[in-house]
Amino acid sequence: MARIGVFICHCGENIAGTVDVFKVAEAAGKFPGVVHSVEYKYMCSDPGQTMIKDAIKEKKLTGVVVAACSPRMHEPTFRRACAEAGLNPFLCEMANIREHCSWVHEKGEATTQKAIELIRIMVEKVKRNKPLYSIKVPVTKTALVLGGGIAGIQAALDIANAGHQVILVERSPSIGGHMLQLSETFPTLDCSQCILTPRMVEVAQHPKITLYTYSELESLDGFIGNFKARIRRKARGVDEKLCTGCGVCIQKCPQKKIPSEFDAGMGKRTAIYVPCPQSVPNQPVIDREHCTYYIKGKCKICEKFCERKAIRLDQQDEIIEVNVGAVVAATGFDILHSKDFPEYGYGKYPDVIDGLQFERLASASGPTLGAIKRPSDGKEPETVVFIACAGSRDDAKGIPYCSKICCMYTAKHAMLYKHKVHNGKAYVFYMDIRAGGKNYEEFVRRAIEEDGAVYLRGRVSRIYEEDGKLIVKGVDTLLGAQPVEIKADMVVLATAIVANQDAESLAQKLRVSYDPYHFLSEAHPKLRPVETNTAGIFLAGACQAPKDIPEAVAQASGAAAKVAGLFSSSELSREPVIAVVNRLPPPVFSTCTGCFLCEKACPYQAIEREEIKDRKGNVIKVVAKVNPGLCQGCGTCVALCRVKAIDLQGFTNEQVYCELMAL
Amino acid sequence: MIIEKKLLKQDSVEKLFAKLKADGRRILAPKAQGDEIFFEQVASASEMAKDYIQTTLSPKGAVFPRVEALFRYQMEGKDVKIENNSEPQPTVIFGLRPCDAASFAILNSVFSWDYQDSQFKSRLAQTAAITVSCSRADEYCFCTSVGGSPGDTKGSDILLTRIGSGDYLAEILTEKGKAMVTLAPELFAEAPSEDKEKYLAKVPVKFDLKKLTEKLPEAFNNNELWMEQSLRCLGCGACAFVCPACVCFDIQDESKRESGVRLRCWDSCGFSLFTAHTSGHNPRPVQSQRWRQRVMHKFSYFNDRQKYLGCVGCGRCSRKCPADMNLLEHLKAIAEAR
Amino acid sequence: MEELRKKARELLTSGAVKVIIGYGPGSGKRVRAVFVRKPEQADLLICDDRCLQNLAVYLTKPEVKALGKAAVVARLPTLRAILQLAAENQLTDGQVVALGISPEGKMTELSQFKAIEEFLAGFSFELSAEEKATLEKLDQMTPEQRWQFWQEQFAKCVRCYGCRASCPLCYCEKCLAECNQPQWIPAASHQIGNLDWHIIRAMHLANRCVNCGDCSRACPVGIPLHLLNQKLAEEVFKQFGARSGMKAAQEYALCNWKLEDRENFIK
Amino acid sequence: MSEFEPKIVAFVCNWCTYAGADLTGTSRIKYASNVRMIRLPCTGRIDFMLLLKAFEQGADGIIVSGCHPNDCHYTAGNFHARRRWMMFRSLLDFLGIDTRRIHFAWVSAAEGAKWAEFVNSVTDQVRKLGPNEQYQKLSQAGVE
Repeated sequence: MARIGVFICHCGENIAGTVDVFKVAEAAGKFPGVVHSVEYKYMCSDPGQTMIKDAIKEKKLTGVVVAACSPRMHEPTFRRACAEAGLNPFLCEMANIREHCSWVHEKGEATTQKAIELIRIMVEKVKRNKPLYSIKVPVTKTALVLGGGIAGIQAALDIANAGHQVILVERSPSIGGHMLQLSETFPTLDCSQCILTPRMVEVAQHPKITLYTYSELESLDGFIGNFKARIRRKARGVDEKLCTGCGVCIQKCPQKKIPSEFDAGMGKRTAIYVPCPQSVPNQPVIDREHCTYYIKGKCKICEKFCERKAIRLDQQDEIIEVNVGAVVAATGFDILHSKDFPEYGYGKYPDVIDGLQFERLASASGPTLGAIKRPSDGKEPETVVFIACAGSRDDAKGIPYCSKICCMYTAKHAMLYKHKVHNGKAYVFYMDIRAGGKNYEEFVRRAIEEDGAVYLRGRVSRIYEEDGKLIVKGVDTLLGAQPVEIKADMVVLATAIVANQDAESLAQKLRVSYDPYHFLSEAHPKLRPVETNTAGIFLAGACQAPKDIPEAVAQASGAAAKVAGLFSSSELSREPVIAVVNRLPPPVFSTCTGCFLCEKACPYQAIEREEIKDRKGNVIKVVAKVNPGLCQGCGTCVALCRVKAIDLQGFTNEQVYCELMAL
Repeated sequence: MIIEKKLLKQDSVEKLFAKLKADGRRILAPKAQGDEIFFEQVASASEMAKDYIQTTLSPKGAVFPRVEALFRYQMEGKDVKIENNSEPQPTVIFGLRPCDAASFAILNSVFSWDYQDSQFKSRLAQTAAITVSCSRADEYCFCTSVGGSPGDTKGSDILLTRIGSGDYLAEILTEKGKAMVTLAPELFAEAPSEDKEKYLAKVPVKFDLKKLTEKLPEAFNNNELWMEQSLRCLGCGACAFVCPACVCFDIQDESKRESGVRLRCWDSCGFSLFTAHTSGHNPRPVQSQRWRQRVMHKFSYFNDRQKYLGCVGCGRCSRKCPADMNLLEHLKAIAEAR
Repeated sequence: MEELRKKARELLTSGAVKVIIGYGPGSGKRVRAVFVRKPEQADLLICDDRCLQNLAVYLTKPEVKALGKAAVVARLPTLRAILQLAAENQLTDGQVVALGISPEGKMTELSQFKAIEEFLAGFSFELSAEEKATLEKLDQMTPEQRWQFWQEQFAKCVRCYGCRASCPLCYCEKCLAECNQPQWIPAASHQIGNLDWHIIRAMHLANRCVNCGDCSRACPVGIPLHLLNQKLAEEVFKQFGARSGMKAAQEYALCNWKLEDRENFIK
Repeated sequence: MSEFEPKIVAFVCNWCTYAGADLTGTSRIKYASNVRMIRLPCTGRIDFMLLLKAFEQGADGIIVSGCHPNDCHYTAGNFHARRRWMMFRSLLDFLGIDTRRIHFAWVSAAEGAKWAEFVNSVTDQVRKLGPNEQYQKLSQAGVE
């Protein structure tokens, strides 16, 4: 027989001021199964908790209902108190008579009555509670970092420096990401490559980091502490063990006119190439789409000239499997492309370029060696128009959000231009200037005041070519929406930051949620900004939202700290609120019919198949089984299961049913 | 045993209904709902179905309802207050067939076998049967093979047989029947000297009952026989629920907070979980065994213990079987097997 | 019909299958399911417009399974039921040979799911004009009238579970109706019990029902249960574009979702 | 007798609506006391049978509420639930069950005020509909 204790908290006047707690205690004492019902001023205080502990021992309670505040507030407190008194913590439930009753209703009979009923509901539930035990899962102390940009590099280094193994996977031939493409960085104007390349080398040389460039995540199975990742190592065409990175093959390659991705199309590369001289690893890859050998079936010049015999033209993609305990997604961002701006002639006029292209022009290691030369004829532009918010904060482009970094890098671009072309004119069209960072506002002011960039508040409606000039038509709203027309030699669009094209499919592989713009979602916007709602998967950098470098680095270090925390013990303890498929004695074994419709419904792929065999090993039936590590306890399968073979611990069918019956 | 023979004019049925109602009795009579005919409470004889061989459900619900409250309870603190079902209303079933009328004795033999089921008995005591004999039969009817006939009087209080004029020849068979006549003596005229036999349906005897009952005990172990017969059986409970003689029931408690009710509900041995134990073990795990149970129970065990057959040959089970399990055909096969 | 008998003889003689589940002569003018296991019994087989029962219901019965590999005479709903059962892991490819019968009565041997899929692709899975009209009629009633209509229908229900037993998709060993602790569906055939049962059955068959109509045919008290299933089938199709029993690797609409699913009632 | 006070049962998810209702409390926003909340982890866990049982148990109105689309703590539980409700609601309507007594909403953990407004509006609507006679009449029907 159930022996339930009910403990009613006054919460000072918070509850007792509205609810007649004495009447409630008396009424609760009469519920079937309740053997002890008391009220007290502050149940969560030490004396309050002691009352509960004493009653558990003295009255041999089999269940406890604390009627007080929201369980989201003090459930852990009271469960711990129960555990200390020797009662399984999951035999304690809370009736929320504060947030859901005393605080939201007027003082009176109806409110007291509601409190009584809320307690009755929980008494009926707790009678059906079963002792539950935390689930222990072993942890594989290796982290998988996806993406080798600054966020991924930072996360990998931090985790590795904390003493754990890291596998860093980068899709392109080299790590470095977008940051490596940048010329200088705001607000300090220090050289991006100067600060980044040492980090890249550190990654390559770190004994705890295994680097897979030119590789992608194929699939991820498993659960926190126990993921199994399959990584596709794309065929490089070069044996990494033999290649010394001498570069002869690159020099000899006959295909020399391929637009360089690294240079954002501003420069050219060969078919066998490294993205840039600072690439890590400094070993080339063969671009099979453009390589003469793969197009025509002959060439092999690289093979001929390679002294180390490192060229592998017949190399195939390889899938490797690794076990990891945590994943950091640091896959970065993309920018909005030319097809989205017909009104600006982006893609049509070679001198309308985007921010990244400008970075390459301004970069000392770029195709122009840092000289600002416009793409069409290589002349130095005398007038440059910079357009901030190209696509951002524009519902018509489907991007209502702010891309966050454009204000700053546009100021930087204007400044860099002015530093390089002293008599040039820089115009900046902007909507608002958002410079909310340390030394950011000062930086923008410098661009305007010291370097003389002309800031025009308003939007550009059209750009077209006339007599070899780009005519930029816009308005200056600060001058009463006066039309402005500028004859420019070059236009730089601060195109919106968007999620990578395959961010959605990555999110699905990782089973993390994502927002309507395909940025990966954090578990909580404020309190869990680096976690996802899939345990063991963390976020760093711009895959979560537009970010500048310090933010990306900070988040990466945050994620690394979370991973290091996770790896600090060899076992994980999880709340046992998970689904379970019933098992019964033969001949039934389980009421599961094996339709496996739950398998599809599970957001965590936690449903597995189990063969039930007889003594001779013949399969009698195949039934569902929940992987306790993967299950997060949402209960979608429980509602779906026609025969109720699945139940959710802590919210079982019987518990919920009886709660209802208590109404 | 006939007390009296009378003539009930066809237009007097309505008046009889009025008198019965005035006496505080409810009248259950066949009423059409789409293609199906059910015994339902009627206010007037005009509501009755005109032409039917057999109703969809038997009239057993009048004495053994589909769902019946055995008692209700109310918890008051630590006390429990129990409230028994109130006395059933006096009921007249009108228009049932002789086979149905014969089933009351079968039901009674179970409900007053060792334990006297007071609720059933009081319902039975309060129920009177005005049976209408069969002028038509179909290929499913086999009352004559199990001891009945289209004009059989067993179990009826009054048996009406429609004669040439359209009026009814009324055989007053019991005290209950007589009491009903007493309510409206003016409606019951002098009986003509006609023989009802010529108005009755012809139902040939289709198998030898004696042979069947003799052979059943040894057929018990003939697994192949039961398997063959029942392969197409789907395991629903339609046969049991339309049967006038099936008595299996299930007890269900339904509660709402401090109050509740104990219900007795029809059940069927054809259900796969009918015999399932809590442990998961099921003594009749396959349908063939459940089919065998149905046949053995009705034609062998029942016969031994109750001195009745558990079947009146109404044919409902076969008519309604979604898989065309034809009881008559299967019984014949057993009776005629070597 | 001769073609069917010939094929049946062939399949049995060659040992390709151990049993043909088909229709044979029944009581009076009725036909019934027969289980032909010897070539010489193949002449029992009938195939005409009385043959409506969805014989796929037997494919999951342990007693029938024990007879060995089966060929089943299969009209369109039966074929759909086979695919749906396959989608729910109750049948594996090659486990059953379907002797597909087109609406014109032509027989095609379909021994792989893929063949069944291709065969079915040639036929529309739309409700007939008559069926649509019936649904329409109910839709046009006021809610009170509909309530009245269904309450009268459900009042007849004796809970014989003929609907369930005759349904090829009701293969669960322990139906929810038999689950207690908690007892979701009252076992009693009172109004609440009956309402619960029919709601739950309809929900469980949403995007699974193959519209064979056996539930209504099996019902001894004449409840037009198929209307509930048809209603939800139409709804599933309208809202999610899904039909049941079209593919052996069918996706079940209710264990799936789309961001753009649209309703008008969630505030 | 005073005005009819409906009994309203709310099935809510733990992460959004339950937390949202907590916020209503912390913000001290007053609303009708007719509602009794049943907490479940996710709307995906809300079995349609619970709604039937609530009516049988005497509820005059039902509220089902959880996270907004894309906000589900479990990624997709609310999407599954939405499909289920779409089907369930149209079935109930087809059976003539008064769907004006069942109300669905997305209430996030931040929408404490929305929760109060929603409960009030449902309570008002159901109060106007009166007691749930449909189900009250059913409760003993068919038992002799």
